[in-house]
Amino acid sequence: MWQWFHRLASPRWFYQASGKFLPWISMLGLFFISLGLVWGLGFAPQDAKQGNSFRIIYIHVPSSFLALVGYYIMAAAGAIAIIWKIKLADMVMKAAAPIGAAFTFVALLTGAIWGKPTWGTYWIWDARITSMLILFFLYLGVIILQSSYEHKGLSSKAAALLALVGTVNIPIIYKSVDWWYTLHQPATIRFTEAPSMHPDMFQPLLVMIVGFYFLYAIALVASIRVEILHRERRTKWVQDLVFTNKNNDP
Amino acid sequence: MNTGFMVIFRRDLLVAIRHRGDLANPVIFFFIVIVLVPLGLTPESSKLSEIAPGILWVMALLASLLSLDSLFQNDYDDGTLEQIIILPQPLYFMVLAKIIVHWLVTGLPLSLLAPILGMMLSLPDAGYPALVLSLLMGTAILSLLGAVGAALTLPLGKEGLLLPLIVMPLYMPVLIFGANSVQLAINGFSVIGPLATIGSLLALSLIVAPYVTAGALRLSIQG
Amino acid sequence: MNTGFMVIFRRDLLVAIRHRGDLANPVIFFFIVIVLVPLGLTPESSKLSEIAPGILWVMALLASLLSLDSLFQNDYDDGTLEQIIILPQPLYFMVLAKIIVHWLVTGLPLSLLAPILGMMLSLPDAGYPALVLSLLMGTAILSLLGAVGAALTLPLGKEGLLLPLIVMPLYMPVLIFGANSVQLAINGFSVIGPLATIGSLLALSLIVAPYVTAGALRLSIQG
Amino acid sequence: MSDTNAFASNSSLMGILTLRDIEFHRNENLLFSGINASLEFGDILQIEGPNGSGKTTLLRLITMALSPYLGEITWQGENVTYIRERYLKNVLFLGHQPGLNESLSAEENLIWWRRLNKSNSLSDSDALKRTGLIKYKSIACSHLSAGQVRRAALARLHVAEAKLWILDEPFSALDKEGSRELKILILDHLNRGGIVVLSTHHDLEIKNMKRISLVSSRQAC
Amino acid sequence: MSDTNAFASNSSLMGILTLRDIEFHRNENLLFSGINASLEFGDILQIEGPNGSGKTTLLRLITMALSPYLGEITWQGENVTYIRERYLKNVLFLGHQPGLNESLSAEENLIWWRRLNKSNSLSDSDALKRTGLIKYKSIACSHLSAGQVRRAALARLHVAEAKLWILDEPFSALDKEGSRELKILILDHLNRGGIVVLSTHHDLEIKNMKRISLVSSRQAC
Ligand code: HEM
Ligand SMILES: Nc1ncnc2c1ncn2[C@@H]1O[C@H](COP(=O)(O)OP(=O)(O)OP(=O)(O)O)[C@@H](O)[C@H]1O
Ligand SMILES: Nc1ncnc2c1ncn2[C@@H]1O[C@H](COP(=O)(O)OP(=O)(O)OP(=O)(O)O)[C@@H](O)[C@H]1O
Ligand SMILES: [Mg+2]
Ligand SMILES: [Mg+2]
Repeated sequence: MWQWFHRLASPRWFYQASGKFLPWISMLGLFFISLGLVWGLGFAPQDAKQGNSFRIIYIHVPSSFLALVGYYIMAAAGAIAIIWKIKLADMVMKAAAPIGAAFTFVALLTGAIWGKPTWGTYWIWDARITSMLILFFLYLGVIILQSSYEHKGLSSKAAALLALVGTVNIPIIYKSVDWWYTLHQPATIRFTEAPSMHPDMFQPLLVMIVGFYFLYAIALVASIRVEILHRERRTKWVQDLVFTNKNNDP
Repeated sequence: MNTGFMVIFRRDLLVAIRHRGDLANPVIFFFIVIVLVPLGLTPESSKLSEIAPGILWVMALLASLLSLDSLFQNDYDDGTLEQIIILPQPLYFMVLAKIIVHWLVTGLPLSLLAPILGMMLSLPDAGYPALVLSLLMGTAILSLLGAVGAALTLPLGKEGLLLPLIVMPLYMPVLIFGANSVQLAINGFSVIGPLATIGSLLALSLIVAPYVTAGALRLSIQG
Repeated sequence: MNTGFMVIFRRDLLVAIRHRGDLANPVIFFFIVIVLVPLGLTPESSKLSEIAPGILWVMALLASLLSLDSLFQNDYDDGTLEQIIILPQPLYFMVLAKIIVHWLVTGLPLSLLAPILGMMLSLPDAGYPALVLSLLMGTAILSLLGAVGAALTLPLGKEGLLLPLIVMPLYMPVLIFGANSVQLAINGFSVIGPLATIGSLLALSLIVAPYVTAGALRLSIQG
Repeated sequence: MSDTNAFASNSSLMGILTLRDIEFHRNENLLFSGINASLEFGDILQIEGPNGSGKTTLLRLITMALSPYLGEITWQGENVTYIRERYLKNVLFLGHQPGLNESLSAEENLIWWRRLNKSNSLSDSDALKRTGLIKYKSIACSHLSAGQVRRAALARLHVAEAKLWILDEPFSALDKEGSRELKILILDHLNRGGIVVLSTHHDLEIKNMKRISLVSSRQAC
Repeated sequence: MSDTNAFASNSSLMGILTLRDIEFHRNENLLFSGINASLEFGDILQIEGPNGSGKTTLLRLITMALSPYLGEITWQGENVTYIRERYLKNVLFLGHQPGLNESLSAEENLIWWRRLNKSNSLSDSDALKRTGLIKYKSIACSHLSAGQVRRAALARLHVAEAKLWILDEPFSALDKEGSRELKILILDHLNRGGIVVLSTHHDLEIKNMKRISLVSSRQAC
């Protein structure tokens, strides 16, 4: 069991194993996303009130999902890196931060674009929107902190500490923002709870969500691989990989 | 009491008193910024009184935040930190002492001054007790969480405002509960709920923050 | 162009770029602080839109102010300032170069970002041109006047918030004209008047501030 | 990458403080390796080498301020990482930086330091007198000259009870009289059974001094 | 309060750089007085004295960073206060602090300094090579060791064309090789007709070196 764990945690092993399954998840991801897109954009019925503009939901909702999930993946990796000092976890954390931030940004952007036709404004201070923005700041903090330290070992430790504090805080932030919002009960448009969606609209959404999970995985694995190559560039196996092409890795 | 705690506590208090001017600075900053608001916004007291709880809280938060920069910086620059960290004393208490002194010279006076500024912004009478209580506890949380940020950004140099970016998201719950407790009090509701929440946030950060700060400080001298 | 100006300009820009993160910091600070406001005050867009011009201006002022701390501090600490001051070059231009770089990395991006934040605070459409224009000129004045304050407080150490105290009164006219120009524009009045005033304030401080700053810097190394 | 002539062979006999096969990498570049030393009570170890060879780094490893490294540092036979607190009780470290708060006077700084370290019975003003600072004792450290700041930092040596002194270029900025006094202070400490590890570019001319000579390591960059 | 043996009598002959009866008070306390010296091209003046006697202060007076003082400093017969710019064109001052921006590399720092000073034809990388920093030239100064920082600061001596070097403890933190090289550099400068004023606790063993010995001044406080 432990042996297996440590083997998995060895960057070299991960690089080689991921090389084998990356094409597969890429294909699956491509499949789900194109299926979802074609279905959602082409075949799902128009929304009664919002017309075609609702179709942005097929990007918006999946990326909102992954934005949050991504933070926990990042923080968990940070915790593992700090507690068990596992190199690979360190790299996962480093790779997860910008990817998560990117998904958060896409969620914010698509939401804002969607807001204009629906609410007539790009932005309202809705509880979920606001907490999404705060999440984005948390990500930014981790990324900037990480890149500001020049000493690599320190940068990931510092960022992991911050991510951990953030993890304790995320539920608190969400609770408080929610509480704040219900307290004020603003008269403006409310961000309705999952509108009871027609199954024809909902099914492609599910497909897109699955597709986005794959997309996230692809992005994460790919950037971990780059990070591994970078950090282990001095080691023999990487040199072999780069200079002689005898490794049959794709 | 723990030696490390007492020594650092007295030392930092002495340093704060030596810089006599600095003691008053967060307070003066708070004061000036609050004066800016009517200038930039509106002098009408009816409108001011509406935004008063929020503005007071936001500005108290900023005042406390901005004085954090120097919490560990001088000790880091002059080599004290490096030598303190390798003492055979638990770092937790020394860090806690520094944070408490920080609160004593910023949060505490800010909270006590707030009613006067509230008056200037026509804060309705019912809001004052909640304002002072929420600020007293809230600024303590700010000092605690802020210390984490200050320690994490320590080796990165003074330039830049990375610290606010890091701690601001962590501050948001405190701000929300703090400002809203004042608003609730003004509207005649009970404030026990939000104040209790702030209290438990304080307890939580009192336990967690000094540990994380100590860890970050240990990192900072590895450079 | 004057050698001293060009050399310091390029050097400071290089330093700013080297600290990549820091470049973005005043902007991020501005952004975050603006987010604090609805949290502390109210999420209602009708109310936010009323206070938006003032809040945007106050916060831009704070963001610019807070990045001033480090304008001369590093050069002072590492001995560069002492050695620059005794160069046979007019100090005026070297100081001006530092100030311009400061504006380029704080005031300029702040002003360009302001419309997005205005949107988030539901600033009415008519206000945007005045907002950007007044901020562009206004933040330049803030950098210029702020440099005077930064130079004066230089030998007093990093601790404390004395700098805001010194420069805030100088900032007030800029704030008043700036925020009011936006308000006027929203209400459909002409903004040429206040913008012209800001322009002439800018011209005045461009001439005076670097001289005074240079003088203050000369004093600072006498310690 | 570095050669050592400090009792590498002796290490089986186990001194009070021993360094065994210490190796350190900075950002993946080897800084030094194969550092061995073994010190008994009363021993002094000088770390020498050209600028940038890693003297400060090695001292900071010994004080446990810096980690991780390969190899083992032991105190009375136990690896210091496992007896951190017990080991550090014996350590007094003075680095390049003085560790003095600028707005406090030399005396005030000394007072709070001695409260944190285990300290002997010498009074603060006696310690300041011996470092020649008594006239300046209540002046803020920011108003002292370079050498006076160094003296204020060294005052801690007079009051501390630590057995192991770790000093990074303690002679820098001192005038001749100050250097002479410091050398006497170090000799006294050795006579009382203390251990001193220091880095300096001076020739100390102390008998039986052990040495570690680091060599400049950076070959390619 | 201070004695001087540096050609006080000669001052009528008027050297290139002369100090005449310099007297300085810090916060109303006399620090030194009656300082006289007269330097020709090719002369070197060492300012010595115990810690806190005012060496740094005197050097800063000569560079015009500090004022006011009593007495007169002249350059080619003219009081420097009246010919400030002309005088300072000839001056290169390296203080205790290196004057290097921490986030820039040694090379970048050198580049901008040489643009501000009148400089000779030696290239930046040659200058860094001569100070032994060439391997580190693109590393941020915050990552250099104490001695490397000092070397980076001294690199300016290689590229500057200033006649008058004013150096405050330039040997501090340098290793032996570095000290030797610096001494050679100073001798070269003197041979080319330069003037050097420096403070140091080292014995430089340079022939015909002039000296000003300051004495510790603080009697009552
Ligand atoms: C910048 C603005 C916006 C942001 C930051 C944002 C953010 C979010 C977030 C965080 C979720 C939750 C995902 C989850 O909990 O699983 C979500 C879901 C959703 N959003 Fe948005 N959103 C924005 C604008 C909009 C707009 C304008 C609409 C349309 C009126 C909209 C409609 C939805 C719907 C229908 C869902 C999925 C159903 C649900 O879980 O409630 N969003 N968005
Ligand atoms: N910034 C200052 N403010 C007030 N007094 C100062 C300041 N700097 C130095 N002094 C005092 O002036 C005197 C001379 O200081 P100076 O730095 O010139 O001495 P120095 O001869 O260079 O000593 P060292 O050998 O230690 O470098 C000292 O007694 C010191 O206490
Ligand atoms: N904070 C740092 N980050 C990265 N590298 C560093 C840092 N400090 C020092 N170094 C590098 O590590 C090496 C050893 O530095 P160290 O300070 O230990 O040298 P040293 O022997 O004490 O030199 P000196 O005689 O100049 O004091 C140097 O090459 C230096 O460039
Ligand atoms: Mg060193
Ligand atoms: Mg000196």
